[in-house]
Parts: sequence; C-alpha cells; structure tokens
Amino acid sequence: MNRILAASLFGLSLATSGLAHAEPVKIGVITTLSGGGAGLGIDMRDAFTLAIKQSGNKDVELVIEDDAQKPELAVQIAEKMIQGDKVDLMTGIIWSNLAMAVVPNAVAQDVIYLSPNAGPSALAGANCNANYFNVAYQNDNFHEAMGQYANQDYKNSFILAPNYPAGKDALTGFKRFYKGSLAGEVYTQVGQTDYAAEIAQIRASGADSVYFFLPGGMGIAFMKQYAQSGVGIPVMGPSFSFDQDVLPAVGDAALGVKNSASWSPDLENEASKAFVESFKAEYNRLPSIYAAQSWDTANLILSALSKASAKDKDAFKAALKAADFKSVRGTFSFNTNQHPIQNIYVREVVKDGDVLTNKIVATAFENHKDAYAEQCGL
Amino acid sequence: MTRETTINLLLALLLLAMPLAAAGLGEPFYVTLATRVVVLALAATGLNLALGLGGLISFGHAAFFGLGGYVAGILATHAFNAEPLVAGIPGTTSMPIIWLTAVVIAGLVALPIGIISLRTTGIYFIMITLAFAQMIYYFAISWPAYGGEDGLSIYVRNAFPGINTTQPLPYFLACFTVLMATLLLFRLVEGSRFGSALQAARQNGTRLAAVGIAPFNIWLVAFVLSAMITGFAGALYADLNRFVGPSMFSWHMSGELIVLIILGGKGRLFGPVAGAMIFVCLEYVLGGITERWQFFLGLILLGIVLFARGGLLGLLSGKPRHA
Amino acid sequence: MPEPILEIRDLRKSFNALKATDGVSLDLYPGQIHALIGPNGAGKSTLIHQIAGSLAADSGTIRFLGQDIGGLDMAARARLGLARSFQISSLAQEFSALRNVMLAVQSRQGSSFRFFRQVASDRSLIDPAMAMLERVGLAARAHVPAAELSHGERRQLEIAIALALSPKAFLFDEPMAGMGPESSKQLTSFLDGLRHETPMLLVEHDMDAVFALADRISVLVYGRIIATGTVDEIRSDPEVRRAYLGEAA
Amino acid sequence: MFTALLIEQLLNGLQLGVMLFLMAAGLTLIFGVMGLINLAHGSLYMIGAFACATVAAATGSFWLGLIASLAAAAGVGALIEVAVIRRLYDRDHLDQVLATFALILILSEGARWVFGSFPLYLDIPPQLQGAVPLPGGGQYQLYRLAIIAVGIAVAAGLYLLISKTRLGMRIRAGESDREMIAALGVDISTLYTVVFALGAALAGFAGALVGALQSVQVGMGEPVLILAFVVIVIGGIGSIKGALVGAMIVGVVDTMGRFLLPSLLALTMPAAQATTIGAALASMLIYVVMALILAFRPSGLFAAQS
Repeated sequence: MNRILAASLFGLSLATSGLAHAEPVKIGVITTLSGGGAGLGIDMRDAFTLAIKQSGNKDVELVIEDDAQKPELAVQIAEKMIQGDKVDLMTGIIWSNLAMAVVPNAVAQDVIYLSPNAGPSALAGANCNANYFNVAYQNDNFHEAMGQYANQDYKNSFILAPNYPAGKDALTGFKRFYKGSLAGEVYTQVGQTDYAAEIAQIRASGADSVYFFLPGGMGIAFMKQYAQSGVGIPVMGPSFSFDQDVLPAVGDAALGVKNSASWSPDLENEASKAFVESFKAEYNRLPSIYAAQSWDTANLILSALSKASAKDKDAFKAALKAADFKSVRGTFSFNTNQHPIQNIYVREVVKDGDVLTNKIVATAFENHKDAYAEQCGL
Repeated sequence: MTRETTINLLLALLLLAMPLAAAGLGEPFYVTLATRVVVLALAATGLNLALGLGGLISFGHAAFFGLGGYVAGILATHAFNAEPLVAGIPGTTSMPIIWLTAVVIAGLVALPIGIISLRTTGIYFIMITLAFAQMIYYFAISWPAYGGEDGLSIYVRNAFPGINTTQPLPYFLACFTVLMATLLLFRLVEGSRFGSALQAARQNGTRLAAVGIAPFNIWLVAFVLSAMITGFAGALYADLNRFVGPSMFSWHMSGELIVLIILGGKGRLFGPVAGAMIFVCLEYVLGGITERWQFFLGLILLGIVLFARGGLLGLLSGKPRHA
Repeated sequence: MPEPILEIRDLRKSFNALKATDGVSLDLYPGQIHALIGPNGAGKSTLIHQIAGSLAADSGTIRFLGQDIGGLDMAARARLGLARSFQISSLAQEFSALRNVMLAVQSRQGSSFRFFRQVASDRSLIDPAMAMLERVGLAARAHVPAAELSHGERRQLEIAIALALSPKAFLFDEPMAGMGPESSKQLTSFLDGLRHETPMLLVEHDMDAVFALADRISVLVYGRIIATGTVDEIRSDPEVRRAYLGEAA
Repeated sequence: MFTALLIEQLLNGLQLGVMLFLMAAGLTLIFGVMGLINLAHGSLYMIGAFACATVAAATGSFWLGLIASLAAAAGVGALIEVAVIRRLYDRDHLDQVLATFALILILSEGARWVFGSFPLYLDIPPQLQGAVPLPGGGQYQLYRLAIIAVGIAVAAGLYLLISKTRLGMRIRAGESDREMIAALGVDISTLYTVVFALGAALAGFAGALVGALQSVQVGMGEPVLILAFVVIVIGGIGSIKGALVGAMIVGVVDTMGRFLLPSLLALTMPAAQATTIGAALASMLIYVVMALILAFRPSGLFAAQS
C-alpha cells in the first residue's frame, strides 16, 4: 500500500518536473539560536529570511532548526533534514566544530551545503567537496590579512588564541603573512573568561602589538580586561571580537581597535547599502558580518535558482559556482575549491553617534585566495 | 508475570516496532531517532548498574561514553587515512574489533578512577567523578592530535560483517540487539550473588562489611562494568552520528545520563530505556514547537523530581519488589 | 585456663583531647559471655567499633584466634569469624529478612563475584539462611522486607545474620536496647544457650540480663577498665560501687 | 622584570581565588546547613550580573547596579528556596542534583527570554578605572585590587556573622543538630530561606563584580560553578574556612599553571609543542590537584563533619 503510494507520488513528481520551471526548493538552516553563541545564529537567520522574503520567491521553503551550539545535536538535525524533510540544500552553521561534524556527512549524502560562516581548513584542501560551497571565508583569511597589515607598523607581536583547531588555524594564518618577530605565542583555555594571567605576560613580554583571536564571550572579556590593565600596547584582531553583535558589550574599550573583515557596514557599494538599510528597517539594529555573509548566501542561492532547478544537482552546482549575484562585499567569486576570492579589509572601531561600529581604513588584500586551494582536486 | 515485566515487554516492542514502521513508510529519520534512543538507553543502562543497583552517583560517566566514542573515531580515522596507530598496528573499520576495544579501554580507565574515587563517599564521590571527567574533557579539547575541539568525523560508518550498517534500519537492529543483550545481562547480574552484594552495598555498606564482604571491591567491579557498558554505547553513538567530539565528555552529558535514569526509574531494568524514550521525544517534540524548549524541559524535569519520584516506571508499575 | 579467643592489649583511641579508649586490655575466653558495662559515655561503643574494625585504634593490639587483626578492615575481620550486631539495627532495608541472611551465607561460602547464577533459586543459599531464621524464630517473617519488621524482629534478624556467618566470637552492642521485658527475657535465654557454641563480648545496660548471663564482667569508666572479674567480684568491688553502681543508686 | 610578573600573577591568582570564595562560601554554607547540593548556584551568579548590568545601564551607576545584584540574587534565591528547594532537603543527593540541574535549564533559558541572546554591557565604575604601580616595576589593575579587598572584607564579615551573631549561632546549630534548634523554637524554615538567600546574594554579588570584567551573558555561571565545586570539595564541604583555603589553592594553582607550565615544558621540548601541550595540561591542572587531595584526604582539607 505504502509502496504503491510512494511510487505514484514519485511518478507524479517526475511528470510535473518537466512542466514548472520554478519548482519548490527546500533549504535546511541549522544555526545557533540558543545558548551562549545564539546572537550570531540569530543574525544569520534574520538576514537569511529577510533576503528570501525580499526576493518575493514563493518557491523557497525554509526549515530552520536550533543546534544550541552542540555538535551532536547539529548532526542529529542534519539527519532529520536530509532523511526526514528531504531538503535540497543546507546552510546556517556558525561554528567550525559543528561544521566539521555536519558537512562531511551531508555532502557525502549528495546534499549541497553552503557555509555562511565557518571555513575550517580541513574542508578547504584535500578534503574539499563538489557539494560544499563556502560563501564566507576560509578560517585563516582574516588572520592572514591582519598579519599582512601588521607588517606596516609592528615588528614584535604577541599573539594568542584558544587552544583548539580554529585557534591554531588563526595563529598559523597570522604568521603566514606576518614578517616580524613574536614576543610570545599563547594558547588559552576554551571558554576562559579571565585573562589576567595572559595580560600580565603581555605586559612583561616587551611586545609592540597584540594580536588575538578569541570569539564570543572570550573576546569581550579579554578586551574589557585589557583596556583596564594599563598595558596600552596596540591591539589587533579579526572582526569576530569587534562586530555588531559584541561591540555593545565590549563598550568603549574597543574604540580605535583595528580589525580585519571581508565586509563593513560602511562599505561603498549599492548592495551593501541596500542591505544595511533594509536590515535596520526590519530589525532596528545594525547587521553584523554574520548577517552580511548570510545575506550573500541567500542571494547566491536565489541567483542559482533562477538559472537551474535545485533537483538538477550538476546544473545547480554550476550555477552556484558562477556566483552571479550582487554581493554586499563587492567583488566576489569562487576559487577552484569553492571558497571565496574576495577583498579583506582592515577596519577601525569608531563611534557613530552613540553606536559603536566599524569604518574601513585599509584594504589588506585584494581578491585574496586561501592557502589550501592547491591541495583541492576539484 | 508482574506488571513491570509486562510494561517492559511493551516498551521493548514499541521501541522495535516504531522504526520498522517508519522504515516501511519511507521515513528513515525516525529510524535514526530510535537508534539514538537505543544508544542513550544503553549508555544509561551502564550507569544504572553503578547508580541504580550500587547507589554510586557517578557524575562523570560522560568520560567513558566519550572514550568509547573516541576509540571508534580514532580507529576509523587511522583506517581511513591508512596510517598505523602505534607500533605498526593498523586502524580498523570493523565494528566488532572497535566495540571490543572501546569496552576494554573504558574498563581500563575506569579502574584507576574507581580506585581513587571510591575512597570517598556522598557528595565527594559525585564531585571527584566529575573532576576526572573534566580532566579528560579538557584533555580532549586541547590535545591537537585528534581534532581537539573540532572532534573527528567518521566519513563512512564502520562495518559489521554481514550487515549493511550504512542503512539506518540494519544499524538500528544491530544496536537494538546489543541493548537487549545488555539488558538480559543486567537482569542476570542483578539477581546473582554479585548483584545481591551490590544492592546491599547501596542500602547499607556497613552491613555488607559486617557480614564479611568488603563493599569497596563490590563497588569497584560494578563501577568498571558500568563504565564498560557506557563505553560500548559511546562507540555506537560515534557510528550513529559518524562524528565524535569533546562534548561527549562534557558534564552536561554526565548530567543527561543521570536524567535518563531518573526519568525512567532508577535501578529498574527498563528505567534507562523508558527514560531515553521520554527524553528524546521531549527534545524532539519540544524542540519542534519552541526555541525555548530547554525552559520547558527544565520545568518537566523539575516536576518529575518533585512529584513523580519513581520515574515513569514507578508511576506505571508501583513500588519495586525485592523478594 | 584455655587460650583466649580475643585478646586486647593496651588499646588507645582519642578524639582530639578526649581519650575515648585509654589503655584497655581485655580477654574473651571460649564458652564464656564477657559483659562490658559502664556509664553512658564511658567508651563502650567506641571500643566495640575498634574491635570490629569500623574505627581504627591509635595504638595497641587486637589478637583474634592468635592472629593480629589490627591491620584488617571490618570485612576481613568478619570473614575470620568475628561477628557483630549493631547498637542501632543495621540491615539492608529493602531486602527481605531471608535475603539479609542469605547475604551472610553467601559471604561464608566464599566469593561474591559470581555474576550469573540466580540467588532466588539457589538452594545452597536459601536453605541455610532459612534454617537460621527458624533458629531465631523468624521463619514466618522470612519474606517481609527488613524495613517493615518490628524492632524486636530486627534484633532477631541481626542475630540470625551473625549466626549465619558461623562465627568464632560475637560482639553484641546492646542487644536488649528498646526491648520489652518479655522479649528481653527470651533473648537472654537464647544467648544463654549460645555461649557454648560461640563466646561473646556483650555490651549491655540491662543489669538483670548482665548478671544473669555474664561469666565475667569488665567495668569501663572514662575509657579505662577499672575492674574485671566474676559477677560477685564486681558486685563487691568498692571502686566499681563508687564509680558506677554508687552513682546509679 | 620577572619578579614583577610573578607578583602580578600571584595577585591574579589571589583575585581569582577571592571570586571563587564568594561563590564557594554560599555553596558550602547551603550544603553545611541544609545538606543540599545546589547546581543552580551558577545561575544566581548570572542573575546578579544581569541585574547589575541592567540597572547600571538604566541609571548610569555601577553602585546602584551592585545593590540591585544583591537584591535580585537574594530575591530569586529566596523565591526558588520557597518554591522548589525546600522540598529537596529530605531527598537524596541524586534528586537534588537533578532538580537543580533542571533549575539551571529554566533560569538560563528564562534569562535569555528576558534579556535576549546578545551579551550585555557592564563597565567598571569610573572611580576604579585604570591601573596602579606595583613594587618591582609592574602595574596592576585597580579594580582587581578592589575585588581582592572586597573579598577579604566579605570573608571577615562572614566570620563575624557566623561566630558572633545570633543568626550565626543558629546557622552553626543548624549544621550540627537540626532537631535541636527546632526544639529550641527557632523557625527552621525561615532560617533555611535566610541562609539560602544569603548564599544567593554572595553569588549574585560575585557575578556583578566579575560581570564588569567579563561579558555578561547567559551561561556565564557554569564554568564558575564547576570551579566553585572544586573549591568546596578541596576545602571540605560545609567549612567556610575550607572554602577560603580551597579558593586560594584553586586560584593560585590555576593562574600559575597557565603561566608557568608552557615555559617549563619549553625546557624539554620544541616551543610550539610546549605552548599547546602546556595549555592542555594547565587546563587539567586543578582537577588533578583535586583528585590528588581527595585521594589522600577523602573528605577534603577541613571536613566539617568527621
């Protein structure tokens, strides 16, 4: 009985697929909506749904689920989306470790995954996959940019990051382009909230600058404590500790800090201006870089949908790879490993009225590619 | 047949029938969900041996769950990359070998942890087991060799001779068989001399010593056995998710295992099974209704602790009998 | 006189400044009931705890059947044949009376590390345990959980458990406590019959029972034994009268 | 230069210890008097921080925020004591662990409901901004020095409260003999509510003080909670003195471990390896210390009940 029903449904879908050009596409969004990191996921979700809503495309169906920043929960949701909801595309994951848990299995089941934020090196090189598109950055990129920029002013930098793979990728990325010497290299505990011991080491190290990668609450804590410590050595970081989601919590301690990103709210292009305006109008707050990347992801999908059906995987992937959409980041294209080729900017935290935000002060790289693309066999 | 036995039988049938029906309807996700129930129930059954029968409130069983998981992940990774493990021993994707290794490693680690922890009692025992699990947790996060915080992906589910484990249903049936065999073993141990001594140790350790049986030895063996079962479950969990990460070691995981036991009914054979069924259903159903599902999960848990002390099986089948 | 079964020499135990056991020496002989009496707080229970092994002595020796047992834990002492009953009934409350006794039988038979054979159908455990319950007159209550037994029944059960160990010596900590006169009388005659099977060290407040049962009596005051002797010797000892009986009178 | 660094790190250890003491004192008091394991103590810490941040943002005064943190944590503490906790005193540890675990879920998600998912802003009061010079050429953050001073004052205050006041006498009586103080006519359920609220207030106070240094966000209480448990287990549960000593041990060992282990390892292995392995070992260090202490003193250093 069920087999017959399934068979006839199958026949029906075969029959209709030839007719309608715009056919419903199901997108699974796994992101962090509860727990300590929820702010990033909420920005991601809000921008994504807003982009779909603005496009007026009625054929896109979203399945949004909260991973609570737990890898095993993300894996479970992915299984549900793939096997239960039978989604065509997946996106949404914020954190590298969750991406590592979900992406390899999803793409192996022939689901296309588009990363709106994380870009672990393990997925960029030899283990790259035709079903995996990274619309954000490769994890090393922002750190490489800051390493490059640091060469201008600094000769002896103190660097620190949490003791986990993304932290090591970060400092590796920084060192790849930084030419000066290191006054110290420290790995802190994941989830650490007190950096007094590290700040004391920085003070004693004789460094002329500090570079740190401490996402989420860790970065907020570090910046507040650093600002009060009286050390006074200039600080640099990737955008993660200086973006719109955390700036209100860091407060004036962040003023003047240089940070690297692929986008900034003041970026001069039409797509970006339109994005910032509609996001502010809809949600009454400034968008973060996670929102921007997610907005781009949605628009990339929409652009591909206008060219090919998501059921026709090969045509759809080719359409995605063309990256024929108006990115808020200006120029944007995919490298051979389907990771972005894009500009990376250096921004400075400024005060716009009462609101802390970022302004671009330099371009560290133009059309930057990641270091792993050569190992990718695509 | 007592009422509890009838209920147990019904639970087992329900647990078997649901995924079979789901597979028939072409809904493989529910098979995966049922497999999750089975694996969590197995992990909690391990803890139930120490906690339910022996009264050892281990707040660190995530350590053994994670170890089992990492054994599976590490062996599979070495096999996948064709790198020998140590001294020329290759990795493997054979589930029987992985299972055996997981059980042995969990037991070997549990032995020293048990010897030290069992010197303490009460809240000290709760906290020292937590401390050991935290040690391993931080080690797993910060040790670079096996993925650290990122964990390890198992690209292809490991293999069991004669079973297509990559399909949800055969893998479910394999896990289900393991769970049922373990429950049978649990029942046998509970009724044995060792089980008698263990339950007496829970009720009154001094009494047990006064008749000449040292509770320490009984507890230690129970703790190790318990860790071995939970480690086994960890290996199954890794293959279910095709992923292992340090969060398997986290204190939340230890807490969840305790929650499963209490939800179902502590010390009861099918307590962990009932607990895992409720927990996974709650997580799935509440998670589908509201983003704030943890809030309501908390309320429900609180209600159960305060007003339904015997757990689900306690509600359904009344007081336990120790003839 | 024969060799003592239990030989205690110069046992000492202090809690901070309090000397709970202050150089106690004591011998228990085969076939005898040796009563230990003294006012409240004299350190009787503390002494029993040290002999049974639930409390470590600071110094001194305890020899049992000629062997120094000072380094053994409670379980090991029990396996040697030193059985005890507790001042406050200490039972596996959820287990039936029968299973409480079966535990002792299981211990006497050796290993508890048997994982498969079911005790519920194990005649080699049930039969001897049942026999012990019959002996103390509790057979009819064999399947009642210990928690539901009356106070007197729990006392009987304690004794059944101890007997099931086939002990070489008994330590009794106030077995009559909380019992009515009728039950006390019954227990007294039961213990009277037991002395030739198993010698016992008896801590008891019930002076009628002590004078009826004891072959020898030691009087403990402030952690010291001030006198040891037969019933008559103790009755007439002036120091005992002053320190103990005198107070009571 | 190295001496200055060492002094600074010792102060850091001391400051961490003081914070942990504020948390641990409440936990150990609640366990000592009521026999309760309260996993939700970290949530009270979080509530204190949120209350302080909210009030400070509304009024512009950190000090009003600090008062609000005390009031809010004590208030929520009293509320959950009356609604939930008092039903748990007669239960075994297992039920307590589970019920308070459930409370964590409720309070964390509830806080997110009320305050949203983004971290809140809370800054150090202007009077305590900046750093002061240290002997040996270093500098030290003024606010952290203030925390150390406040912590010592609270420890002294607790000592006086418990040894010299009527309430303290009742608390001590409650630790040794519950029936006795009930028989003496002390209203035991009020006493328990007061003790619980006092412990909660200390936790909330700690949360507010630390909130100004870190980020005020949901889940901030959990790492501190685990550390506070390590502290009271090392010190001996129920003992305020033990909590103080345990907090200092954990604070100094943790800080020094993070600072010294990587450099020590660098003597025997390549620097890159030493930094990662050193960091890995440092994060395990306090748990190793705890296991060692319990292995030799199974009831902690100053066990209240023998």
